Amino acid sequence: MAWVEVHYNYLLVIILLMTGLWAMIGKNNLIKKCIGMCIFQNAIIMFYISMGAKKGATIPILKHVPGAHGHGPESYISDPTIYANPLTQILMLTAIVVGVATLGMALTLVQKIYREYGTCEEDEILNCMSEEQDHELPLQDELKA
Amino acid sequence: MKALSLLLALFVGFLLIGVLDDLPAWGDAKSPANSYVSAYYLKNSMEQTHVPNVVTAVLADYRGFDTMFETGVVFVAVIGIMAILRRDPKEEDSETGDRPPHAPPEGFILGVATRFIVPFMQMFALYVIAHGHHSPGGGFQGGVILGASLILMAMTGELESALDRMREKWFIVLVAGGFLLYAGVGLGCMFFGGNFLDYSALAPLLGGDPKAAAIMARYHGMLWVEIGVAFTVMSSMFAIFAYLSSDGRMDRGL
Amino acid sequence: MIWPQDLIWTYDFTLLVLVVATAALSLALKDLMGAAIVFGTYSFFMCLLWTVMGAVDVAFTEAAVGAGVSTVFFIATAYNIKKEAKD
Amino acid sequence: MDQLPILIIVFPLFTAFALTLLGWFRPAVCQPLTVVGLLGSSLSAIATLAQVVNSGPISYHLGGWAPPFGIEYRVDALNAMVLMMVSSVALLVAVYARKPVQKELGGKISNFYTLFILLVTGLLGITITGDAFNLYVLLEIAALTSYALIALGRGRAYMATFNYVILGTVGACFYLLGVGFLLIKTGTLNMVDIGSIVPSLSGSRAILVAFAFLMMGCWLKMALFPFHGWLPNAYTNAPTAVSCLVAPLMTKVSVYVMLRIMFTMYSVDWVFSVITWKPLVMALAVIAILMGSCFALAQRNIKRMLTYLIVAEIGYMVGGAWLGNASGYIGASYHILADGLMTVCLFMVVGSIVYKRGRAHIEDFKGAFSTMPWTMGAFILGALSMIGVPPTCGFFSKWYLLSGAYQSGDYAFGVALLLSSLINAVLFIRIVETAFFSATSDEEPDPHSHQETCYADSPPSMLLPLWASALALLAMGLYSSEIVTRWIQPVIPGGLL
Repeated sequence: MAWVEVHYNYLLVIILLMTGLWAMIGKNNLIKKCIGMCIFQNAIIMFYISMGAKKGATIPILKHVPGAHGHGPESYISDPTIYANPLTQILMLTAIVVGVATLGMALTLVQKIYREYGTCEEDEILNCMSEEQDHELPLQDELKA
Repeated sequence: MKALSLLLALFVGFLLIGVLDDLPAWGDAKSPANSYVSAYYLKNSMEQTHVPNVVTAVLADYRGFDTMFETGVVFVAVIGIMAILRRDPKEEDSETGDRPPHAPPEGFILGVATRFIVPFMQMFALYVIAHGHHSPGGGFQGGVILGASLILMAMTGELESALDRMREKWFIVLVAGGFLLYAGVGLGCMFFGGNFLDYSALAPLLGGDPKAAAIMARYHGMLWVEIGVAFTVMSSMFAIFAYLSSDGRMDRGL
Repeated sequence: MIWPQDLIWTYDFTLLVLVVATAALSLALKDLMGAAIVFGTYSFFMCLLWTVMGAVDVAFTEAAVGAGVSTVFFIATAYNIKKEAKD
Repeated sequence: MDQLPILIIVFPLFTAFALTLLGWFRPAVCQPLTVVGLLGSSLSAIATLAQVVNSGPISYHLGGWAPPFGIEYRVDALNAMVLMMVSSVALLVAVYARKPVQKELGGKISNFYTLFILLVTGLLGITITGDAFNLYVLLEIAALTSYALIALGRGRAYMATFNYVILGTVGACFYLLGVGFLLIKTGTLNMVDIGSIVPSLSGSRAILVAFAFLMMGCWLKMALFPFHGWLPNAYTNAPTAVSCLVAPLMTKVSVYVMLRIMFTMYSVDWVFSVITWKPLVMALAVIAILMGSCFALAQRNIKRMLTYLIVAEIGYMVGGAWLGNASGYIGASYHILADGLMTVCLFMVVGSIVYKRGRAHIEDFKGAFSTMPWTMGAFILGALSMIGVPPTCGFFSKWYLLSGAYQSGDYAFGVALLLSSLINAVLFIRIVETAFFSATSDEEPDPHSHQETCYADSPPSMLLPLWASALALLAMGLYSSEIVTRWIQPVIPGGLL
C-alpha cells in the first residue's frame, strides 16, 4: 500500500495514457479517435503537473510576509518549498492550447471526410477508398491499349 | 489494427510502470524538477519583474518566446481551418452527406438570459486579463472567456447575429493583430538595443532611474503581451467555432 | 490553502476514480452528442484535480479551454455529422 | 552583428503577418512578399553560417535571460548548415510555386502562402533552438501547418491528413513525454545543460525511458520504417507545390532533431555503450532502405514512387547516425543537405509534369524529352545524384556512409546501400527510357490534358528554381571536401572515433 501511496498519481497518468493511446489508434469512429487524442494529451499534462506538485505547498503566487504591506521584494515570502512548481505549469499551459488547436484541425478534417464519404467509420471509409481505387485502374489499362 | 494498438498501448504502459520506482516520490519538494530552475524563478521573480504571480512572470517574461509561438499555434490553427473549410455559401452542396435541417432558435428565455450574461462574462474576462499579474489568469484564460461569450451569442441566437457583431474580416485581422502585437513588442525591444523580447530594453520609454524603470518595463511589457495573446485567442476560438458549426459556409450555425 | 493531510486522500482518490470513469464512459458511448458532453465532465474533473494539486492557472485554462471550448467544438461537429457511432 | 540568429525567424514571421493582412485585399501581392521574406531569412542564415564557421558557436539569449533560466538559441556549424539548406530550399519552392498554386488552389492563395511561410518559420525554429520544450512548440507549429497544407489537396487528401494528424500527435506527445522524464530527473530544459547533467545520472532507468520516448517521437515524425504508414498517402495526395515544400524538409529536420538528441542531450558513450540499441536500429534502417526501394519499384505514380524513396533515404541517415563512427556521422549530416536538394529537384520535375500533363504516372512521361527538354535535363541531374554518380553530391554522402559501414563492420547496412543504389538506377532509367524513346502519344488525344499547352516546356518561373537546385547538387558535390572539412569536421561529437 505504501508504494501506491507514494506513486498513485503516476498510476492515473499511466491508465489515462494507455486508454488514450488505445482509443486513438484502435477506435473505429473518427470522433472517438479525437476524444482519445484529447485524453492522451491530458494524461501527459497530468504527468507534468503531478511532477511539479509539492505536499503542503500552496499556489505559486507569492504571499506577503505576515504584517508587511509594502510592494518591495523584501515584503514577499520567497521560499521555494512552500509554493508549487511554476515551471511545469507554464509548459502545460502551452500543451493545453496546442491540444485545442490540434483538436480543431482534426474535427475540421472529420467534417470534410464526412462530406466526402458520407460516413465517419474508418472501415467504411477504407472500403470506399479501395472501391475508388479499383474503378480508377481500368481507366489506365484502356488508355495504354 | 485493433490488436496492434492494444499491443502498443500495453508496451507503453509496461515501459512506464517499469520506471515508476526510479521517479522521485510524488509531492516531495527536494526533487530535481522542483529545486533547480523553478527555485530560481520563485526566489528572483519578485525583484526582477515585480510580478507576484510567478506563473505569469515565467510565462510572459522568462520563457516569453515559448508563449509567442504558442500564440502562433493558435494563429496557424485558424488560418489552416479557414483554408480547408471555407467556401462561399452559393456553391451547391456537391459532396454526399446531408446537412441537418436548420431549426431557427425559438428560445425566448435563452435569448434574454444570454443578453443578461454576456456583458458580465466579458467584464470578468477583461478583469482576468488585466489582473493576470496578481491573481490566477492572464491572456489565454481571458481570451478564451471573451471567445466563449461570442460563442454563447452565436449558439443561443443566430450565427448571423454573432457574425454581425464580429465580421469574418475582423476576426482574421484580430488574430493576426494580436500575434503581431506580441511579436511587435519583441521587435521593439530589439530596436532599443536589447535581445528579442527583452522588455528591460524598453526602460527609456518609462524614464526615471534606469534600474527601477527596467523592472517596471518588464511589468508593463508583460501586460502588453498578455493583451496581444487575449486578442488572438478570443478571435481564434470564435473563428474555429464559426467555421466548424457552419461547415465553412458562415451562413447558419448550430 | 494548506494541504489538509487526512482529507486529501479521500478527496483526491474519488477525483481519480471519477476522471477514469468519465474517460472510459466518453469512449464507450455510442451517441456522439452524449460522448461530447461526458467529455466535458471529464475535462471538468481534470480541472478540479489540478486545483487540488496547486496548479491553479492550468486548472483555470483547462476549465475554460478544455471543458468550455473543446466540448463546444465536439458538439458543433457532432451536430453536423451522423449522430450514431458504430462503436 | 549579434542579432543574426533571431533575424532568421523574424523575417518570415513578420512576412506572415503582412501576408494575412494584405492577402485579404490583394492576393496577387502574396507570392512576391513570400519570396522577399524567405530571401531575407536565407541571407541571414548564410551570414550566420559564415559567422559560426569563422568564430565558433553563437549563443543568443532570448528575452535577455541566461540559458538555464531563459530560452537560448545555440547555433553551431551543424544547425547553421541545416538552417541554410531549409531556407534556400524554401526560397526555391516559393519561386517555383507561383504557377502550380494559381492553377490548383485558385481561391486560397493568401491562406496558402501564410501557411507556407509559417511552416518554414516552424522548421527554422526547430533547427535553431537550444531549448527542449521550445522545440516541442515549434514541432507543433510545423506539424499543424503541414496538416493544413496537405489537406488543401482534394478528395483523398482528407483521410490521408487525418491519419497524419493522429500519428503526428502521437509522435509529438511521445517527444513531450521524453522531455518530461528529462525534466523530472535533471530539472532543466536547456539541451546543453541536460547534456552536462545526464552523464552523472547514466544509471537511472528514467533517463533510458526518456531516450526511448524521444526516439519514438523522432522516428514517428521522420517516418522511419515501422512508423512510415502515413507518409506515402500524405505526400502523394498533397497539391504539387505543397509536396515540393514538405517532402524535402519535414523529414530532414526530424533527422537533425534525432542527431541533436543523440549527441547534445545525451553523449556518444551513453548512446553506444550504456545502451545496446545499435543492432536494433541498424536493422530498422536496413529494412527501411530495402522496403522503401522495393515499394518504389512497384509504383506507377512517379510522385508516390518518390515518397517511398524518401522513406529509403531516411534509412540512410538513421543508419549513418547510428554507425557510431566519424565517417558515419559525416555521411548522415552531409546526406541531410544532399537529400534535401535531391528531393526538391525531383519533386519540382514531377510538379512540372503534373502542371503540364495533369497527372504524373509513368506513361505521362512519354516523349517528355522532346517536348520538355529543360525539365528533363534537370531530372537527369537529380536522378544521377539519387543513384550516386560521382560529380553530384549523392555520391559523396553514400561514400562516407559506405566507408563508415565498412569501418564499423555493419556489412548489412553497406549491402543495403549498394542494393538501393542499384534499384534507384533501375527506377530512373525506366523513366528516362519512357521519356526519351517512346514518342509522345499525340496521335490519340490525351484525355486529361488539353492540346495547346501540352507541348511547350514549363514556364521560366518554374524552370529557374529547378535548374538552381540541379546546379546546387553539382556545386555541393564538387565542394564536398570543403563542406566536410570546414563545416562538419569541427562539429563531430567527441566520443566518435
